[in-house]
Amino acid sequence: MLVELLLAACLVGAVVTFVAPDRVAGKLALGISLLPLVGALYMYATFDGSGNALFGGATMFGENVAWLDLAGYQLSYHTGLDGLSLPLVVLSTVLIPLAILSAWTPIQSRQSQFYGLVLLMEASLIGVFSALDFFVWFVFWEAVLIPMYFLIGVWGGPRRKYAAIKFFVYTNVASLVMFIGFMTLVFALGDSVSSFGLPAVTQAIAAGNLGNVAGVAGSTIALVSFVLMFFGFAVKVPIVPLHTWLPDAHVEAPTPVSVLLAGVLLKMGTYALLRFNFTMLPGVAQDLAVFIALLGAASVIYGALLALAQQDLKRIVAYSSVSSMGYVILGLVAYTQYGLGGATFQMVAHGLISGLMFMCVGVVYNTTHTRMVGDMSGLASRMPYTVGALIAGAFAYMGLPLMAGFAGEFFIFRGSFASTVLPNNGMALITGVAMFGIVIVAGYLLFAMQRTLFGEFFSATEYDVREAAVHDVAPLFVLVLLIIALGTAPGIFFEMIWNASQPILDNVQSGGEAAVESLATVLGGVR
Amino acid sequence: MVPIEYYMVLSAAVFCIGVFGILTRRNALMFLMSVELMLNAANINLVAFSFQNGNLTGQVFSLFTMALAAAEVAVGIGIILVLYRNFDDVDVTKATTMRW
Amino acid sequence: MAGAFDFAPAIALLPFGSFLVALFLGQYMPKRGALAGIIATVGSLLLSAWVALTVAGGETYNEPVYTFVAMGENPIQFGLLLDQLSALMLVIVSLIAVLVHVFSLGYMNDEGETGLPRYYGELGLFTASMLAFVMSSNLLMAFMFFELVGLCSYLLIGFWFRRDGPPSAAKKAFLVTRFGDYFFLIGVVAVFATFGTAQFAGEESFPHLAELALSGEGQVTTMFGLGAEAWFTVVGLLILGGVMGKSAQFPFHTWLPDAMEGPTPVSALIHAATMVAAGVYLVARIYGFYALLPTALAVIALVGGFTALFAATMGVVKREIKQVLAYSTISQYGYIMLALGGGGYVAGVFHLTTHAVFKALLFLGAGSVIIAMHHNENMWDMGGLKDKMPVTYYAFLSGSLALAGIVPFSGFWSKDEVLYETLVHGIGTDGGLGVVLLLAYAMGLIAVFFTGFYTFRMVLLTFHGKPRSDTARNPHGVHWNVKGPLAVLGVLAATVGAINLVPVHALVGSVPEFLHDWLYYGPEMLNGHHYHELITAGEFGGMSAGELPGLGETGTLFASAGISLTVALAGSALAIALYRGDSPVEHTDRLGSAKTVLFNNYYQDEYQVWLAQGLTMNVARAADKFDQGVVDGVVNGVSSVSLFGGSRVRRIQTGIVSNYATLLTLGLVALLVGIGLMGGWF
Amino acid sequence: MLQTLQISGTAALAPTLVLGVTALLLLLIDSIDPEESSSALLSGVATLGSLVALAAAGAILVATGGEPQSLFQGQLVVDGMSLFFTFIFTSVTTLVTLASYDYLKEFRYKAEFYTLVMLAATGMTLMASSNSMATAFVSLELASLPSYALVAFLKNNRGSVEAGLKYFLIGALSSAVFVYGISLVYGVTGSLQFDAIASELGNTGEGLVGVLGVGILMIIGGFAFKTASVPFHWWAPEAYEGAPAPVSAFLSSASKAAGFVIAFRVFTVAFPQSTVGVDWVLAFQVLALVTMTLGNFAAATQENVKRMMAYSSIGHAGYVLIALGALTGSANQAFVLGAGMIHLVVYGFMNTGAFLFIALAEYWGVGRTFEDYNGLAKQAPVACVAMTVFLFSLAGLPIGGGFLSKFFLIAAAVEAATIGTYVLAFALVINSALSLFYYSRVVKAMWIEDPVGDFEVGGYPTGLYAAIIVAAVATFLLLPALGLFTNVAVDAAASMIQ
Repeated sequence: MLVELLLAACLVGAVVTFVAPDRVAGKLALGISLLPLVGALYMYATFDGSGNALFGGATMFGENVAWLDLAGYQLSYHTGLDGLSLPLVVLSTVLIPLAILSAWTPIQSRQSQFYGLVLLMEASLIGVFSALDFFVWFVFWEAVLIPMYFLIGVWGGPRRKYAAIKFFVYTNVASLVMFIGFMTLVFALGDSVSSFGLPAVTQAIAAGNLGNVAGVAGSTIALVSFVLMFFGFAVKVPIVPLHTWLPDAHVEAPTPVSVLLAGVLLKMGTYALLRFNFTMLPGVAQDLAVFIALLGAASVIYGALLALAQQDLKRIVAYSSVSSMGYVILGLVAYTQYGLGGATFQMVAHGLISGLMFMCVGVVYNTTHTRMVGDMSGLASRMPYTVGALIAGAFAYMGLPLMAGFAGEFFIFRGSFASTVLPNNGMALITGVAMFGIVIVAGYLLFAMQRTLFGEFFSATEYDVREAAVHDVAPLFVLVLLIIALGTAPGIFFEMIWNASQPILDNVQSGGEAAVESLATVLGGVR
Repeated sequence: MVPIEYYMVLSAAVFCIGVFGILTRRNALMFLMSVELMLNAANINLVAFSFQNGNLTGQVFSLFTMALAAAEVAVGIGIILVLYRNFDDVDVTKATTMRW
Repeated sequence: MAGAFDFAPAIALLPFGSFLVALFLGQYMPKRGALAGIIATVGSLLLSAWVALTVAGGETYNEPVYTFVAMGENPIQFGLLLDQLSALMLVIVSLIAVLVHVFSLGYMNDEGETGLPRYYGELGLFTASMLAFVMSSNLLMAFMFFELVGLCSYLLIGFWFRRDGPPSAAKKAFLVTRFGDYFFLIGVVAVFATFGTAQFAGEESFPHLAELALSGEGQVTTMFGLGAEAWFTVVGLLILGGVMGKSAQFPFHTWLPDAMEGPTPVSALIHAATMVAAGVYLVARIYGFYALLPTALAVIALVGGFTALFAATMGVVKREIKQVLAYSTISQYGYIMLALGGGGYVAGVFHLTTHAVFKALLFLGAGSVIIAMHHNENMWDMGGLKDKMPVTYYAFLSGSLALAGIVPFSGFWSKDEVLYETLVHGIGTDGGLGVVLLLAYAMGLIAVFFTGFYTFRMVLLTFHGKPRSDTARNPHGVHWNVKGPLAVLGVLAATVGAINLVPVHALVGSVPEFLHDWLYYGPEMLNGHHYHELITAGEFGGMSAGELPGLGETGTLFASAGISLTVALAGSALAIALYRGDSPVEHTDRLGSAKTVLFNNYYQDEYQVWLAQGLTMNVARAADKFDQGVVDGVVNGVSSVSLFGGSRVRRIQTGIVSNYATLLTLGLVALLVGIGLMGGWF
Repeated sequence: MLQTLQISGTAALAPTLVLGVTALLLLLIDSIDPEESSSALLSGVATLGSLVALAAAGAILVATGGEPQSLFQGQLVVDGMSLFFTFIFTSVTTLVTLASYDYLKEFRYKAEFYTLVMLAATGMTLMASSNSMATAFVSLELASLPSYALVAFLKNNRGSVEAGLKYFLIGALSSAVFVYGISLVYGVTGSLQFDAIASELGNTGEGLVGVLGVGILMIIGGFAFKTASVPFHWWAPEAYEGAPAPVSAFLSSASKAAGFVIAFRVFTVAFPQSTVGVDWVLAFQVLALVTMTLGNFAAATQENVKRMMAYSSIGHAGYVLIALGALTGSANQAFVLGAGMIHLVVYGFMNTGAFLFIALAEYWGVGRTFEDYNGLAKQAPVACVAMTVFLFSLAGLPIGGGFLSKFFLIAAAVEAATIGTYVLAFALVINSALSLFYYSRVVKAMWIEDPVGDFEVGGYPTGLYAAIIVAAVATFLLLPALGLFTNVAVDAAASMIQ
């Protein structure tokens, strides 16, 4: 029920904000966005769910009412939170108010529309993370695109129209392909499922009901649908080489939108990967582990290299997001407690850190009106607080211990290094290679910082560069504190994540393995 | 009695003539006439088959067809009239303000 | 009753508190946060001393204090490991920290620097992290604070961020050490994957598990199909990567000389006495692990010996006083590595201790000189300062004698023991390890010569002869807050060797070897005795002590002492011969072509910069081109192709109704024929 | 299921009769004073009539629960399917007549316009319930002939006349083909009634399967014309572009649906896959593929919004054709047909709404190209929000029922689980991505672009606005409330298939 209250708060708030005059829209939206935050914190405080929602674990704060049925398939409005989704809901509700706050300065036109759309997006995000029926989930999943399209297209930079439509169409195609994949899976289950409920489907597969359909082996169907869904989610994550929409979207989007895009939207992809591919089809995931792990490592290294080559601060952070998401993939495919848990933890950690980085870059841009590394230097002497936050964010990105980034990355490394999904420690090898990302990330961030923050002050643009307003700087430090808190006490989220990811591994031990064997015969030479 | 195939060949021939007319004639009225030919080809079929099958359904249906053909022509003539008013011509290929 | 160990966390927390206070309230405090730092570090020093006394009483402590990750069969915990080694290190670190804080009053406050709250804040944070690192009870915790001291080093090197030099140096320092830490982190993860725990001490510690595994009593999961020893060696070398980065061992030494861009007190604290020591301290900390792995030991010894010599030669030609000290630091840590690799655990720790003292002293002395010289560091502009600033001079001299290894100053005793241990193990051990140790010993010995040389060159150029510049003629005076620390350290540098007078002990048994006993009677499996057993055990280290032919054990001891002392004296003598007199002249030209090589530090920076920028940046640019052109090109290509297709498709709608009729008929016919053929109608 | 009370004989035809009577009533009203006939009255009567018909259809559906009612010796049948589609026709008609109140203000012959709309609607309802080739053909013509006149309604507008001509000529040709097909089928089966045909199919002579096949394909031609599917779609772009926008809305929504309902009935009742030896499923798969691809690709690069919508409507015809192309033996037929029906319902609202917005733009005298729509949102935010809802719903984004219905269609294609249907599914994916691109061009123009000149909209016409807002609300509500229709649709389909 609480989830519904949050959704209602966001939707009603969005409508109210739409009709509110532009002057007050910002403050109004901030106030409204505090409601979901309070709700989410309350949920966190009172959360005592256990297990994984998809394996019949005790979920909380949700509803389950019949929606419509279709030729023997029951679609129901089913929501609920477990240890994997609650952290992400909290993340969204935390980031949105901060993003709104950071929008006060840069957004100077059509404010009421802007903030209304932001609140709409919050609703969709909460929905994505809490929905447990496929169609409900899918409604929210696609609904995120609409506000995003406008937010980029209306308030974006010079090439905003191109970026908006590219993001729009690219991710939409991905979702459609993913839809086909999931449908293939559901219909292959035949009569063993009578709904599109994610728990039902998951448990039906775990029970081994993935039978032959029209002479096609169940394992082949699993493979096909896995690949289709993986493609669909990989675009959202994004995984190399399906990442090219991201830098364009980030660079063109206004700062608060970049914050949400990197902070939460990318997590939708990894969250979906975890929920669908890696939870429902562990057998296939393990058979394709070598490819998936290589893709993850490639994202890490390749993304970091691309970031190294950029001059635009926003592009740097954008590509480094690609890099960080690669770690998440590694953690997921490892199929170890630390791998899965670390991946989920890293989603939250990276959400906060990339949010912080984008906000800092935004504050710098608001004052200097440039984001090019070469166009400025010595900012530290003019805007010490912003620069301090920026340095903190950068080191968090580099995985400085006692900050959230390190915890997430270390868990992932520990999990995937010890993983046995690949023969003769292949995962350890790939992990070792991917870990080199922590050197490259230090490289490009330190170079950028040295050139922009330090040295004699200089700015290529004719603006009076001074410390930004309080409402610009405050969110930065809020995030810094959160990052440190999460880094020193990862248990804040890691405990519930750990419990929620346990059933996935249990399933691998029992049900998953069977699928692996049968699929291994189909795949033949993959290993 | 005349075997059914003959009727079919006849109707097919008439139908093809009608199609040929439509494809070659630019005058709207000729176009209409060709359509009439095609409809009547259908009528021939219907009558012949109803004779063959020994029920009157086909013949009745052919009456419907004729009636509708008449109605169609009525509407058609009207349209051709306004066509002439607007384009000073009944050449169906002249009206090409909208394309692609 | 609450003993010292209950207050141990405060050792790290006090400086952390001073960090917060200085950073946020420093603006409003009389000395801009210095007092907070001094109070906190003094507190840490007292507590450390108390802990040391308690440890001396035979108690040790190894308990978790904070649970980082509670889940899983063995949760990740932060704990305190307080034994002889860490207690000693705590005292050293906190002592130097106090002195440096005091010195900073003179070097920073009196010089009217701005941003002092930031300075003292970062200093406090560094001290806290360093002390926490020293007390760490497991490898992960150690790594985490290892990284934090790296952060502080970055911030403090770049303290003068308005200039161009310091930020660049800071970046380089962080990057190079990061490169080492990359291997270290893999090592940490590998330790977890192999042993499931990263504890330093106790039955469940990974060195112990490794020992059991190698002696065939335990079972661990090795990787990549390697045998236990081979895999452990790999892990050990991975961890060693971090060590070499932090302790500026070849080839990761390039950052340290640049790090001299930072304030001199910082150089004294971080880049001489403590942080750089963190690397070798870590090796000593897990010596029970390395002692099992002869190959790892050989690598450590070789790296150490080579670095000692390599760095010493570069120190010979430097013009800036701090540069000389920087290279000597690298070289000295080479000795410590050499000792640890050579099986001289006690010797290593001994030299670590003495070096911390006399190198801090030298840096502070240099700092005082720099104050006097109005921040001109070029020794060729100095000269004749000994009359103007006697305190500094005598303190500096004591440090220099220690550095050069002249009896009876502390450096002599420790360096002598380092070389002795290496020598005897080199002789005694047969097989490759022995050869390697002898080679390393040789390099270390030659380095002694250069050490003596550059040390006295430095002393002479700085303090002797006639002033060679106006600033040198009437230098800027220094206050008590500079002289005080110098005096303290000067005395210590002369005397601290007394804690382990091995040769004297050999002669007069009544003279104790404090440090030796101190370290030998540590807790279970963490004491020098145990390490010695491992080193000498055939299935582990496989070393054994030999002696020079003809001479007994004592003879060998004195022989090696004599040799090293002679070499040191020779080096010093040469320096004195070349640079004495009122107006010494440069002799570097005599080196001929070697001169340029030395001035350019063997082109180490060049190739590393090329790796970082020439290679990596170009690869990155190529990747970017590829990404924009190919990967994104495909995406945009698809859209433009389909749009082009659309613009063609619409063309069939010609607007001529007859064509429509034709196409309609054709379409129908095509459908008829197609379906008909499939249905087999005709 | 609530108890099904018998509604005897002609009462079941109430919606049809109401519509027909309204048509005559309109003529009567007009004949009182041809010069001074109040548009409010005419539009009111027409709207009221169609509303009553709508209500009647709903009432009968609820009352009988879709129990088939055979009338006139089975020439007509009133069942769930027919009532379901009657609902679509009447609601579209309501919207159109409502909107036409403002649109027609300046024109003469309003009464004729409404009459023709009503008659066409009558024909469509008859199509929905016709159970024999004879009634099918007659009602199809009854729906078509008024449409020709409606398209050409603007007698002095070359575009309108040209559109009418093309529509008429292609229509005449197609109906000729249709009739010829009927005659061939009659020849083979000796009957025109659907169930009778089905029962006869079993004992057709060897050589006659070819004749039957040709007949069936020609009948498909007739339906393809009505649904604007390839290769009988040629009229559509011009007709929709040239016709008055309300008429375009009417044709592209209602008339298309009528074509589909009759096709559904004919091919499931008269030519069931099991007995007929002709692979019409394959034919429909081909048509669906070509239709959706051609429609969307041609729409992608249009400059004229109305024409873009015309092509997009062809594309949607292709989508719905999946409902026939996926009727493979293995498929869950009720699901497949139901998906098509649901999409038509949603399409009825969103597409009508979109065309009515274009009507509004024409009313304002805004140009027809994308550029002319620039910055329209500043002038008329409400209408633009509605248009955005329509377009995104058409594109299949979750802001309206179009989202679910499109995905039901994909699901149906996947469910059928044959290579052909998978091809269709992926074709739909690519096409809807493309459609997202060109729909969002309009949205971009309205919301993102800045207006080129300083243009002032002339007033906010009540009728048009009302119609648009109703359509928008309906489209939006169909997302959560689609359940109202899914059951009905699936049950109707199931009961028709048996």
